[in-house]
Amino acid sequence: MGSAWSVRVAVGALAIVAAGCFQPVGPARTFHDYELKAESTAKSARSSVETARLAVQVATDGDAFPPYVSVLLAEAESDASNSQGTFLGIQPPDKHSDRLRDRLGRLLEQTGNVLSTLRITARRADLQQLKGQAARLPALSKRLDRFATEHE
Amino acid sequence: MKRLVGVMLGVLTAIGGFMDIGDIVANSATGARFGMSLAWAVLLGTVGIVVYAEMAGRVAAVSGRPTFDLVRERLGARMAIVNLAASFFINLLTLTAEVAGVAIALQLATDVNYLLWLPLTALLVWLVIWRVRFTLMENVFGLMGLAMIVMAIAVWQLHPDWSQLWHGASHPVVPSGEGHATYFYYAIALFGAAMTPYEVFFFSSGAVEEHWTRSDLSENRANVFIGFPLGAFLSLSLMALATLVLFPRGISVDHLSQAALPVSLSLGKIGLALIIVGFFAATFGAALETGLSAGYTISQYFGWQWGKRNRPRDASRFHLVVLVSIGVAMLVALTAVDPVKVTEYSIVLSAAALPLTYFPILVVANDPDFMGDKVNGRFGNAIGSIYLVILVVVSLATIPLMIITKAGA
Amino acid sequence: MNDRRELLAGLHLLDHQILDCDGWAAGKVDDLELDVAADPTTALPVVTAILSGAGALSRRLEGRLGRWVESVDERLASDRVPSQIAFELVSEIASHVSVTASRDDLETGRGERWTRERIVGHIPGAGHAPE
Amino acid sequence: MRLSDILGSEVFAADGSSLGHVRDVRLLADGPELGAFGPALRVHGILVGRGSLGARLGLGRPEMRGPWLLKRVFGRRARHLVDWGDIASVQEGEIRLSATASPTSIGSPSA
Repeated sequence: MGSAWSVRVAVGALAIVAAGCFQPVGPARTFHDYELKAESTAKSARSSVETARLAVQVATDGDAFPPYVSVLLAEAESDASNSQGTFLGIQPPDKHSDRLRDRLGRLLEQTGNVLSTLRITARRADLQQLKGQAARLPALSKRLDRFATEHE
Repeated sequence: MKRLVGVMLGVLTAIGGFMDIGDIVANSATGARFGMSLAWAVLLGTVGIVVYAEMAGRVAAVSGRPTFDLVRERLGARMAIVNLAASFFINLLTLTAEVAGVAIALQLATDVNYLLWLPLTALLVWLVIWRVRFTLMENVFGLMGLAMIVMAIAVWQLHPDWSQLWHGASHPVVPSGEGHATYFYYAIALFGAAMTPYEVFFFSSGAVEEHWTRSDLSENRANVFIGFPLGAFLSLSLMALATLVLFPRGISVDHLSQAALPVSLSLGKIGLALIIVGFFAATFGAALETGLSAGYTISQYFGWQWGKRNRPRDASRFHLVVLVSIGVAMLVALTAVDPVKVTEYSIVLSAAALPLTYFPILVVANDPDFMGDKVNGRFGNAIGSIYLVILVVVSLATIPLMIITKAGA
Repeated sequence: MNDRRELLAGLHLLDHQILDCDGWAAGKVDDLELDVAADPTTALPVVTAILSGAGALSRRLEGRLGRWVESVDERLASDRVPSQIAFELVSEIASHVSVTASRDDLETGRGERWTRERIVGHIPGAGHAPE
Repeated sequence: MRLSDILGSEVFAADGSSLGHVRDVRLLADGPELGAFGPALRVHGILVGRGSLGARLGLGRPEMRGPWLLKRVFGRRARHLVDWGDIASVQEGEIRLSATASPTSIGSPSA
């Protein structure tokens, strides 16, 4: 019941929690590990693509204010680039993994490019152009989704 | 109108408790990931907070004693200081997130980076606590927060398959591809959000600030029975929106902006404007709630004069604690920590400390020395006891689940 | 005056809120001073004062935290440590403990006074109740 | 002496066996007149027992009717009432009773 004891327990618990959840992505030791990480990266990239798609939809339908759309697209872009950075930072454990890395890497690259173009256009509030640039999103989303399903 | 104003303490408490920045994102994220299958966790938490907030409000009205006063008196100096340290730390984390949350709501309206809004929002929060009368504060932010009802209208406008939504909520299953541990981690996050301790600190202290007495017990009940279910209703609406719009598109929610997307899709600009106003009011309300609670908990532990019903110089240590807390929160927020992550952690950590707060309330609500004939009835005691057991189980399970799931990753 | 003739010190006094003659909060009952020699006829200890404030509280917290609080309090205090309220001033023991003096005249009021005079009193608007 | 010097101390009978810890201190208002307060509070005895939080929470008192669960778990009352006159020494967290001490048994927990 002593306070010193309880404080020690609390500090210990916090330390464990901190160690447990602030370590972003652990290393991948096997192909299977690596594949799991590739899958979740593809999923999160797809989430960004879909967010952008919906953002462009509400923008072009006149259902949203330009500042809001701009924030959505900027966040989608930075989320995608974060998950790309994290994934590429993982050491692929074998040759097999290298091929996976190349394939997903290319997809992530394209995603990043489209999302940053959209962000730039949104800041200029050019709806016509936004719609044109967003035309690439559905295909990209489908490919990311297929990649994730294949490696489930 | 008069009746509506009479329940604003409950409304503000609930909106700040259920709809703060972390909860908004968590509710939306849960809907996007688990559909309606975690609705039960919100309902479970709501019944719990209704039961305990009613007790805390009744004790405050009858004996004039707010919750942390009781915590100190019943748990003793030593156990209570452990609770104080935990509650204060969690409160400060939440305050940090809320100050950032208000700034993010402003960013959604202006596209000006939220970091630039931070000093202004912190100043505004402090000014409201320093200069604005309690009831006025309650009415302004409570009423503004009601703008979030637009979420329910948005659900309705989407013409959902109601039976499917209901089925998802009433037949909870863990969706394929999600582990049980993750599912229960999110359940605890939702339950913990409904029962965050600062709600009872704020609600019971607010009752004292508003000079409630024995004759206000019906007002207490109205506040509790309207306010908290309203908070739950908003939570579930947000969850349903995410289930309908974000779940099928595979969108995972990490930002406040994404939580507003379904409303914009469903109701257009007017809906979007209202939901941004609602987000602003809710995060601002939560900032007021946690900022004041920082002062309430410390002052009530040490027996200092507290509250904003008097001149600030007459409760100087209370106001100093509030001022310093807001300052620290702003500085931490300026380091660009992710406010959503901060509240998620704070909710889960507070789940671990829940029994220490609710246990003394249950004890004192039974003590005739304080309560006279207004002690708990059998029914209240039965539910209160069941919840105490649930709280203990939750508090024991929280930290292990957090570690196993890497905080729901 | 107290309502009962018999009291349990831990249950009815310790950690209870102290209110001054104007109803202001004036600290908690952090400990009680007992005088063993005050009543030589029966040798029963007499409760002579309420101890309140960080100095009194620290002894009850024990451990490192308690020692730290005690040393800080001793360094900050200009008068007697820990601060006391003589039991002659107690007017009522109910769910609060009421005293007949004003909080500004009590030793236990020094923290509040210091904060008011040095910091909070200087912030504009401190002298008006919120509107 | 302070109240906290007594509360929580372990209580030993004259033969060295432990009776438990001091759970609370019994005061009676029958001392010398003290200003507005009236007759001063005097320490008449200590409540000794092995129960933990119970005494402090006041759950063992008969006027507390519920909740049943908490009374079960924490409602254990102190076991013995020791008159102050039976105490031989108080020091360093230990209280020793005199050989003639006869602690009154308070009885079993009331649920």
